Amino acid sequence: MSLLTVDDLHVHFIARGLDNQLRTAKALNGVSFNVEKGQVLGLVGETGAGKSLTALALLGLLRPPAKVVQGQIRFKGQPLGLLDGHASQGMRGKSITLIPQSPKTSLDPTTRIGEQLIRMQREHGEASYAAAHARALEMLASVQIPDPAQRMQAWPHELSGGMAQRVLIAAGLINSPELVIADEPTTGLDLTVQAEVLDIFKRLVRANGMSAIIITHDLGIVAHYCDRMAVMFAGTIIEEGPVGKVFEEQKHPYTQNLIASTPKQIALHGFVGGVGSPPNLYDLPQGCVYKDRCSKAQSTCSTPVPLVRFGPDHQARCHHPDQGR
Amino acid sequence: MGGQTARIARFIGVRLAVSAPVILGIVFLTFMLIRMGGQDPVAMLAGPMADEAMLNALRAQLQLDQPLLAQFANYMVRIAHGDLGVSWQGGIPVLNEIRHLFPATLELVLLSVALAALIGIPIGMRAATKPNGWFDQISRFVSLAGFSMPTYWMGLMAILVFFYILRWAPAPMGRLSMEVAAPAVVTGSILVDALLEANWRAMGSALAHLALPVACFTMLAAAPMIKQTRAIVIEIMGSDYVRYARANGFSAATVRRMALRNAATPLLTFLGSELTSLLAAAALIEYIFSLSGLGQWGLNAILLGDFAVVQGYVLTLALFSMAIFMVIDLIVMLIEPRN
Amino acid sequence: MLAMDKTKAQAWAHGFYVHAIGLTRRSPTFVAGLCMVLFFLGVAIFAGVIAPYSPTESFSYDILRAPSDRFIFGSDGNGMDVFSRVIYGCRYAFGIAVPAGLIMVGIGLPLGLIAGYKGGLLDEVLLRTLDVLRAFPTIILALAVVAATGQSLISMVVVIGVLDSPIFARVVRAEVLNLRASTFVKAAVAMGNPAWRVMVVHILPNAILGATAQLPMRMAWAVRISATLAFIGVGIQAPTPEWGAMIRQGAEYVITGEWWAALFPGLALMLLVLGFNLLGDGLTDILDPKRRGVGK
Amino acid sequence: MAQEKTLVMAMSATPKGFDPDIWVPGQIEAAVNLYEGLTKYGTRSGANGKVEVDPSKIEPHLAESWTVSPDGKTYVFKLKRGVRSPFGNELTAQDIVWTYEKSALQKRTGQFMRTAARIEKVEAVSKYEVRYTLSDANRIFLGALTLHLPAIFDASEAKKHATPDDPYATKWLALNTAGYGPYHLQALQAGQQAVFVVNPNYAFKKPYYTKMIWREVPSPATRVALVRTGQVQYAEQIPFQQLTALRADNTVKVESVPGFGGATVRMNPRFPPFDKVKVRQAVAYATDYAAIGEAVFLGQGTRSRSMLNSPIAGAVNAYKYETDYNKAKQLLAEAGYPNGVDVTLEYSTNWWWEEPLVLQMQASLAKAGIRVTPKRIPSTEMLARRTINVWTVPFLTHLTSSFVPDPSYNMFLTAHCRGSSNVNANCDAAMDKLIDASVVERDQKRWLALIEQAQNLQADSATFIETFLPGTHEVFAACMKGYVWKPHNRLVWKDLSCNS
Repeated sequence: MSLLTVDDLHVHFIARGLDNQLRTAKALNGVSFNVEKGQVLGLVGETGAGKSLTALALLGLLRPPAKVVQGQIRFKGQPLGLLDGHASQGMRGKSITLIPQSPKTSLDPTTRIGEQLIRMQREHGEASYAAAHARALEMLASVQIPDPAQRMQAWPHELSGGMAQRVLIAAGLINSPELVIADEPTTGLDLTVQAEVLDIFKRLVRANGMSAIIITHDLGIVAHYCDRMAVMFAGTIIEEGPVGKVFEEQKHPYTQNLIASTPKQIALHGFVGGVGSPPNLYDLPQGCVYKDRCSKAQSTCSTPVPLVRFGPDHQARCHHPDQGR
Repeated sequence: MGGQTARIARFIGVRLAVSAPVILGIVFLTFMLIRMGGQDPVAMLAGPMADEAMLNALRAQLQLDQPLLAQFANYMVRIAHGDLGVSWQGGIPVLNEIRHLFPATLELVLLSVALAALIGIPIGMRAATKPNGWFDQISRFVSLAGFSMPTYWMGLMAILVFFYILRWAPAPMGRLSMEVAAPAVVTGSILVDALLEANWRAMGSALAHLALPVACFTMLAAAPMIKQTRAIVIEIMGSDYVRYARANGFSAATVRRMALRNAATPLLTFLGSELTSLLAAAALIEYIFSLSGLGQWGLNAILLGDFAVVQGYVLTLALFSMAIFMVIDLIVMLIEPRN
Repeated sequence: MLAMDKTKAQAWAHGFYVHAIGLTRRSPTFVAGLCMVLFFLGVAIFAGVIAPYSPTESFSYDILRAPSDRFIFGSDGNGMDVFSRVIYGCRYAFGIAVPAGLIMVGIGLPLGLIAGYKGGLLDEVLLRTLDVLRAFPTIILALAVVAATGQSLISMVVVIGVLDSPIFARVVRAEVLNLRASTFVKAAVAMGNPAWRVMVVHILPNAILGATAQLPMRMAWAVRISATLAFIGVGIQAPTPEWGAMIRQGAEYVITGEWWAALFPGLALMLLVLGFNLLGDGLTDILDPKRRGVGK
Repeated sequence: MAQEKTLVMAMSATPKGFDPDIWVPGQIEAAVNLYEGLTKYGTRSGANGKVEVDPSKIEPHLAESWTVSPDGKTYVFKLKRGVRSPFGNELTAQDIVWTYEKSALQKRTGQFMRTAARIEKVEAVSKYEVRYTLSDANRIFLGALTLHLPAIFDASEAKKHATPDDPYATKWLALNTAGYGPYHLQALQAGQQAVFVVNPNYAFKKPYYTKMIWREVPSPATRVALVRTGQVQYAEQIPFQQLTALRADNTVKVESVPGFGGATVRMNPRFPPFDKVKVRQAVAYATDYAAIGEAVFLGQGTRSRSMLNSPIAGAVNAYKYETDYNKAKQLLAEAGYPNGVDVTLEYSTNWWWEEPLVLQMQASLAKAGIRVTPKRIPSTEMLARRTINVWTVPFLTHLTSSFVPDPSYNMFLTAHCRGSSNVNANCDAAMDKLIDASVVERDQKRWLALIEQAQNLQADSATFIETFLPGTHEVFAACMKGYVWKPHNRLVWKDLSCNS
């Protein structure tokens, strides 16, 4: 049994438009993937592809007007509540934790670092204050924060971005979760700091046998830190497989484009190979969502897209996957 | 905690240094406005039977024949000596008047702001928990309505209903009923003074006289309080750290505590500005209810062109608001790690 | 997070171009406010048709009559018809608020634009002025200035407009600071556009959109403060049918039970101010993408 | 000690001072009860059996008797013995001399009265005798001495508060009292209340009330409410709108006296179009007196028929204008304004009737083509601009009033080119000559003829639009007795009593 199973998840945003008509934005359209114990999955795609929304669903933080139309998520076989307020509170922060994307603003500005780490433990268990304090010190040391005893007393605003992200990693791992979701964990940090932080993260995840999902648009990060990767486009996973395999033999034209572009270019301008903006979620095309930007598009692309397997653990959603090599 | 004391001292020092020019600016502005206003008190002072010679003599006596800047310099020198001048209406030293009248105004303003905070902050928080929900819509409408109502008109209507029709409120005049003896003046606040000598009769009468003005004023003060609290709390609830806390499954109580703690600073700052703006707005309520406080006195003086009084009044307001802001910023500095 | 990832400016522009009905459906507050303001505007325009009498005609033998068929809102202490006066009062409310608002925008917009974009001395002066205004109660200042500059309607309008302009300038300044940090402005600067061009072409339209919601609130303030001044007894010459002045005149009789002379003008004043405030509040909803129902 | 009797008064404001030499709001209302004159007016039984002042009869008060020299220029007053201030000091001639020295130094209101009464010198003859030397014999002098000013102070007490800078203790006397009158100040809380207590050493009939509490109640309507609910026993300055209801209310008592102060609208002949007598007369004909009587004075006023009105001796019905728009239009055309005129009528809010009167004038004058723009100006501006020799208000409202019910004095005050209440540059050589002649005329018949002639001349020139005498309307608790109207038109507390 997989640690986490996401099965055909459909999430729509339903709201009244300016013309008073109900309008539906199809944000997730049948997302399915698994995360095995001890595995690090990279979830990659451009802004608006649905990566972060998937993370929100995992954390049970979807709020209206978001609506789960279909599908479910199982954690160790147990179904998870996906909407805010319905989720099993015990799970979040304990078994599944989040490392957020903006370290400087995610720490409570009016509470000292140490207190926040202690609070994180005591919200989810019976740990005594002293034990929690000791554990916090230990975690700060393990994320290589110099002089942890003194840092326990620091205020969030006194930390640099890199330091803050280390604190958040410590916070994310302090309750020894089984699954850590890192949502663009290094945006805004400079490159050397990025590497340091992610090295620490990966080491700790591995050392404790945890599973992780790293959400990013940076293929470099995926290549370095993940075991498997899933590429998302317009609310659909269009290709999934082990990192090495996908990089070597991309099957979906989008993945090919993605890998051909440098990470920097993706971040700033979208795609070199692709033309135009992401598809309108209010009005998704029939069949393949990528066909309007695809160089290989044909009339068949307007029919339902098959899931094509290339071995036990590599698959893509395309009418015309690259069959070369 | 020697470091802390030094920090506070430095803070106060810097604040005073920064405030001084603002205060000076205010005094200068008031001085020029009033003097150039064309209100010549001499004719009023000299009485209906004065002739031109008497007027000139009086003008010279009051130093009103000197150039404006010289008059201002004189005035500043006198302020520096703690002399705020004398009201031409009554020859009463302005400082004494302020000492008499300020407690009445403070009584009204502090009670109203306290009540408004007690009502407005919880309502604002409740509204913020579900923005655009029914509670939010209603509270927003009510607070906007309160905000839109002219205070003086509200006061008049309250008098009509509670005094004239229902006969619940005492006659809107003064701070005590005629037949009730005032307690000995210690602080100047009748409520406090009555409490000090356990004079429950005076206390009750003072409270009865304050009830309507305080109720009206609270309505006025609560409206922005609701709006502001709501905005602050919505912002905090939408902040990354609250989202992060919720993502980590923190209990609602913990999140609420966190929000409150982070709302303290902006709320305190807002309370400060509220307090100072209401101090000025008190004038109209005092006028409607004949509370004879500082505001009523200042308002009257502006209309009559009583220089010394207007300046004393404005100076008091400015100093008070400076003091309030300083105290609030000091508290903020002490509780707020970000500074 | 949704596909509609546009710049803030585009979002505003989008919000603004859409049909008015679409906007109003989104915000019931806005509808209510708009209806109220339009109602009063209509009354102001057609005052001559609606009012049964001249607002300043004194019926010498009908002093302080209670509401009746003849005087539906009663007559005041000068024997004038309260209803007609309330109706004509709309004209003064708009006649003060609109020009005062224009003055406020005329001064505040360029001031906030330049202060926000250029910073420096002007910005410092603006901030200090705001400090003084914060410590100096506006009503007292307005009272002193109107009393000092001659008690005419014109001086009242000018004083209200000028006194409020720094507050509007602050709103504009905040918008400009935001915009200055945005990518499209940075890009415009990087392309070598001169400062005035960036300000006028790139910042000004967006800053105006951002500050639009503030306008009705400032109008509400102008109506309120002018009535307050008139209530205190400056700025308005009797028998001008101005609401504040009418409340002042009627206040004398409230305590003895002749309530009509003060009640009706106050009610009108409150409703118009409320209308403007609702309008402003609704506009904030509509123009501020952060508070939209759709999206995040 | 007798039982304490307290009277609570709802007043518009607490007195801003007590020195009669320095006029400030509320001062006169207090001072007439704190300081008294050497003489007083006699009384007579009025039409309805009530006691009223007889302005033709002057009686001894602080002075028990006096002698006059044959030329009428020297008076020697013999002071009543045993007149003591609350501080226990006895009134002597020195006190009176000190008082005049103080007034001379201050050059304020007391000095004006001294000039008006032509007092040249005041000297002590002995401890209880004081001599007044006048520059001209005149009819005003003895009447002026009934007044509270120049106030006769307890000089011994006042001197204790003198400083080298302020040898006459004017600063102290502004906010404290030291006199021989029936009451003195106990405590003043500005803006709230002033408490006066009876002078235990008062030399005349002991007042019924031992304590007077003067409460500040700025709103007239609130004052009405207070007197109706019995929380106060007296309320001042009650609007006419309330009087009808109050008369019907048996918990209160309204005392009304027409008085001799008239509400006028005045035209300054130095400014066109008022330089033409026909324009002024047109205004007089275009005034709707009936409407004013109804709308402004609510039927409670008395039509003013001259610049002098009863009880001033010699008052005649000189002002004969009645509303006649056609005549007004005709006069206007004759004056060269066939299409009417545009004028600005300025007023202040010194008196409650000014604004309503102006509005009624605006309405009725419009019917004759006189288009009036009302303009309210601050009291200070009004005072400064209408002052004698300044005279820059062309068209204004004004109350004709004085403390002394003497015709010559009143005419001089209001219609003589040098009169201090001549606010509209009413300067006519013929008029001045008549007034001057009347002041020194000692033959009663010729005197009355001069007065009548002057009144008619004034009415013909039409620089004053005489409207109504608002009258004095005092509102008391129902049990109040003893109220007597005084020419100074202020409430005298010592007359009042209540036996409920």
